[in-house]
Amino acid sequence: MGVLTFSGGIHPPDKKELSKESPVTPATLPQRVIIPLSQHTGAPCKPVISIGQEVKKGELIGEPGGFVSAPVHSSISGKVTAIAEFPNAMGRMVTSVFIENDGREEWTALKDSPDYKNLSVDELKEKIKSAGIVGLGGAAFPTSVKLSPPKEKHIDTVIINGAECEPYLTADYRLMIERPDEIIEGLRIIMKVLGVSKGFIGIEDNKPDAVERMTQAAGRDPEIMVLALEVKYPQGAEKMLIKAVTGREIHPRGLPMDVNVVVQNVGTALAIYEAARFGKPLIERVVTVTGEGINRPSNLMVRIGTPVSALIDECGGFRGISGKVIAGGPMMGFALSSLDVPVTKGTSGILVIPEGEVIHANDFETCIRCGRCIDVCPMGLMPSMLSVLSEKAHYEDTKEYNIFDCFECGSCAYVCPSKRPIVQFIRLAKSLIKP
Amino acid sequence: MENLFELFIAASLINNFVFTRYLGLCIFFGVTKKMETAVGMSITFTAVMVISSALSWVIYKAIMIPLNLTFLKIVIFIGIVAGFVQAADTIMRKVSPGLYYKLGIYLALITTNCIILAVPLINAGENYSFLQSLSFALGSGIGFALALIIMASIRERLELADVPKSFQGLPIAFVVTGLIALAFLGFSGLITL
Amino acid sequence: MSSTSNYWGLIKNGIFAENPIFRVALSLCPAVAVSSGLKNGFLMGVAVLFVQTMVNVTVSIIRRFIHPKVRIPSYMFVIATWVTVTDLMMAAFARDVYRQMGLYIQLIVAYAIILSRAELFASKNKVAPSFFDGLGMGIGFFFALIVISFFRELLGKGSLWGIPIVDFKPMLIMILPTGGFFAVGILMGLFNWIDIRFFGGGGASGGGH
Amino acid sequence: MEKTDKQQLIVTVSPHIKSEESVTRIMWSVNLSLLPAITMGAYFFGPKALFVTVLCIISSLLSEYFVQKGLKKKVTVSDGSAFLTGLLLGMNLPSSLWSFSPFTIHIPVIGSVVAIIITKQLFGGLGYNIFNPALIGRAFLLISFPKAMTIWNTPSSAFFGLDAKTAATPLGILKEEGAQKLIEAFGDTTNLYSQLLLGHRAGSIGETSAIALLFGAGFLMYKRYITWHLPISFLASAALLAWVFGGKDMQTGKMLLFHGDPVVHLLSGGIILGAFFMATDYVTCPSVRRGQIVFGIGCGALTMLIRLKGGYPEGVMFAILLMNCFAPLIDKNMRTRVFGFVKKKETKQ
Repeated sequence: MGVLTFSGGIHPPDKKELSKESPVTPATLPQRVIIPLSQHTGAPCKPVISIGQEVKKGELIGEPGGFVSAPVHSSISGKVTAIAEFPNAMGRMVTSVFIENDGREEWTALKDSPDYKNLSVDELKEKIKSAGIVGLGGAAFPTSVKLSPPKEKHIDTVIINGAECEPYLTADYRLMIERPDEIIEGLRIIMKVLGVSKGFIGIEDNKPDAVERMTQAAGRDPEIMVLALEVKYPQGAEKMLIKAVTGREIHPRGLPMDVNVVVQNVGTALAIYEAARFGKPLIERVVTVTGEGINRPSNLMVRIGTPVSALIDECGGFRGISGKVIAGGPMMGFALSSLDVPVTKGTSGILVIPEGEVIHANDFETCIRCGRCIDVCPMGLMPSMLSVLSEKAHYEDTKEYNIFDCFECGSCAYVCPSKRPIVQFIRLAKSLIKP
Repeated sequence: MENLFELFIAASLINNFVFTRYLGLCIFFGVTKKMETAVGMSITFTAVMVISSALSWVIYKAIMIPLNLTFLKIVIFIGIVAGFVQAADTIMRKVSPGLYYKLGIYLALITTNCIILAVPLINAGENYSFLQSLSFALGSGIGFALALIIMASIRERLELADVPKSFQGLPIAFVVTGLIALAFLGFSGLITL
Repeated sequence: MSSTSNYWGLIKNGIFAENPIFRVALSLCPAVAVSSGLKNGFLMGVAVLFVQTMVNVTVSIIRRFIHPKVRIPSYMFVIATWVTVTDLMMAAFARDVYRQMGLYIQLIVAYAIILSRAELFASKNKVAPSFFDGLGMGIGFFFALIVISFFRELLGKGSLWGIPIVDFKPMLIMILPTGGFFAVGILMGLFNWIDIRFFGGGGASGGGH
Repeated sequence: MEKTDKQQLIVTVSPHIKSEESVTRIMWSVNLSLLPAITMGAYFFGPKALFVTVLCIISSLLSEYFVQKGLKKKVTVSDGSAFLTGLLLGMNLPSSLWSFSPFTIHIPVIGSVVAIIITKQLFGGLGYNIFNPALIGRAFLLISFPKAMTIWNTPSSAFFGLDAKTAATPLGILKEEGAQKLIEAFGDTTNLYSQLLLGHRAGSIGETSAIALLFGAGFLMYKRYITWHLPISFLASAALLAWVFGGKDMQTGKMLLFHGDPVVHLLSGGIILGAFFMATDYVTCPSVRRGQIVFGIGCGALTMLIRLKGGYPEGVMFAILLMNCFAPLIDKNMRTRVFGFVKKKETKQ
């Protein structure tokens, strides 16, 4: 069938072997969780509990603040000790709920539905919505919104994103190995909700065992197809994935639904299944704790709100002097300034880069116009021009080079021989001008 | 026919006014800071150049030679150019205000351009025929336009360069012109007139 | 505006602060075109000096009789007249040089510097200051041309005023237009550098027409 | 639990990993890829060839060092770019310049100074120059010292012969005396081709050995430092034009269509050196691939125009310099296609 892919992209060393073989194990229960009320794209939640209140595991603590929003639940049972501003992984201050663990692990009442296959579309949607599910790939877009496209958009394809193109991360990979049937069930639910009869699972070719497992799990279902994609970053970016799987190109400012596609991460598909089947809210997720700077790289099932420091301790602490701790993958993740920040719904990994391997952004050179960044840009932009224009404060001119079509995948900065912080320049320009 | 073509090529490339005859430099450096103005100037300039040299030719041959007034050619040619530009200005404003808004500002600059005056003077000096004069004027205009557009694109890039402070602006523009002129020397000997 | 120091100030202004080539950047064509040798540069400088001074004086005399609406064309006419005079004089007295640079002498008529001084200064001032302003500008122009052609002839021909000075293979390029552009650009940069370094100036040359 | 608390963390913007590639590595690789050609040059033209090249390299490095010191910039002599400029300039000069009477040793030095100071540092240094510094250096010298720059030594194994014989370059013979004469000079056609391929002919130090140059170019392509777009379109357009318009009837002096010899044109002169090592200079060629093809075709066409019709026997240098003038224009008008853009937005431009 040829290799499915897009044009551009890079081949960084994938480093997945560090944590690839480590099965997903539940992380030790944290003493205390800090649950931000805004973990998703869209309106923050409004707290519905008060300080001193006892909450149970899975109990609603924040209700959606708008249409594009998702509820937040307590991930442990315990006592609310504070509701206060606390920095998240990006360093922004977010209203967060502090819950002290009482160790009882008591679930709130969940609505079990063994007959979930017979539920109506609206009932399923309601379950997904009240479970607070968001895209677990990193963007954390509320899933219920994605599953309710406007009437004029006729969705005909669902793609489950198993590319996991970020180096180091293995969370999705482990899920595909360990729980393929549930992911397929999740996909079926999504297809039912959207009334679609074509489901794809796109997986990068460097995970042949995942491809195999998923193919087995899909069985002979003619509506579901597992596809192996070329190993290339950013294969897992929504637009690139759609291009690779369906051949359709989304207009730079468009959404997947403009080409009649909905994309969901494998973790999200699993969460959807669990919500539909058990009524389980999204209170935990798989986090890959990895990197050369950590003693025991592993994949952990982590409660939302667990501080990063607890995960690092659980994995044996730093090996040598830690340089950088990154929430997410090395290409698009955020470097943390403090280890107190909590894991949120969008945290797919914690990556520790030892001090010796950190590239300092301040010693970069002038652009020599080699054109490598142009070759690799998956969006077909000219990052060299964008970075030079931004560097020389010609911010307005960057519009002419379609700066707002950049989704900051970092491929350009990765290949740049002058080590220019191209993404930083682009963000600077974006923040100073209006689209 | 071949002679006309050679004249055209010679005027536009080999003896490019800016790069080998060092004329029109004020406008050359003045309007090449932005591509838009350079293009506007190129169009206006070529048109004015062709028409005014045709007018000059007619007047030179029909009036000045018979009346033995050739020693007054400077005064008369500048009168023709100024008069024509003034007329073009007025007509354009009336007939096509849109075009006037776009190109009108360049008209004012053209009167003080030495190429516009040099072309009729050279035509007179070389005793070109009418068609030769037109071909020479067109070649010169296109050559000037080419120079303006190249220069504007280079200067737009220089905007982003780390030119040492004392060389910013005109000095570096002169150096660039020198380098382009050096490259244009490659055309020398292409056609021997 | 009548003391001698003011006249001296006008001349100095023309040479340094508002040097027509290096600082105001007007009339650039002759700076490149006729600066390949000291002799050409000298004659051109003299011609411009003469025309500028005479035009300034004439304009200053007739300024009261000219309707503002037709002032530019009439200035042009004045300039063209004086250029014709110079042209004919040159043709008569300096034949061999004229053959080389006749076109550029005729084109003095289009030099922006002359019109701009007539318009900016002579049309608003009395005869004497106008004379000195023209003289100053002319000398400034003359001075710049001499500097440029000094370097170009020395490097390009190894001679000065046609007399061989140094015995080495000269760089032919310096007497070609390319070298002229280099010379002007680099001298301009040096002027700016001196201005910034020693006089604390802004350094940027204006981009006139 | 407490042990991780007080560690200093480094915070930077993503991405957090970068490729190993660096400007320094690219520049030195290009230098390395020129090694075979310069070795062949030294073999054919003797130690003089090496002296000239080393002189160029040293004066380039010194120029770069002093200008950067003078402008109070970071000194980047070690990144290999000034070395490359000097090396390329040296390879484009005739070995005869190493001569004390007449004294011409200052010529390579002047070329290097012009290349580094006027063409590169006045524009802000690496990455900002509009023209290829080595080529400007050479063009400047060719115009300044037309005679000294066109004395070509015959390739000889007389290694230390300081009074080497002079000869015309193949292109010079072709231009002045015609194709027949050129073949006669080398015996027969096969011999001509093989000698040209090997580099046993008069010419600039580093341009003669086509095979050594191609070897280096292959290395650069393998390392992906250059792509095929520019050099191939350059060579292909030149070959096509050489075939179509290169033929000449020696009796009448008229042009014979479709009788040219593209092989001679591709193997002689500096076209291979130019196409693979000079036109592909990142800074001075367009950075979009489509633009590079246009640039290459322009170079090829101008080269043949100058070779066949112009005043010089060789046109590669001027062709590349002329296209350098147009590179910003090409870059401005030939952008990449943005992902998902349908044609309509492109025509809006």
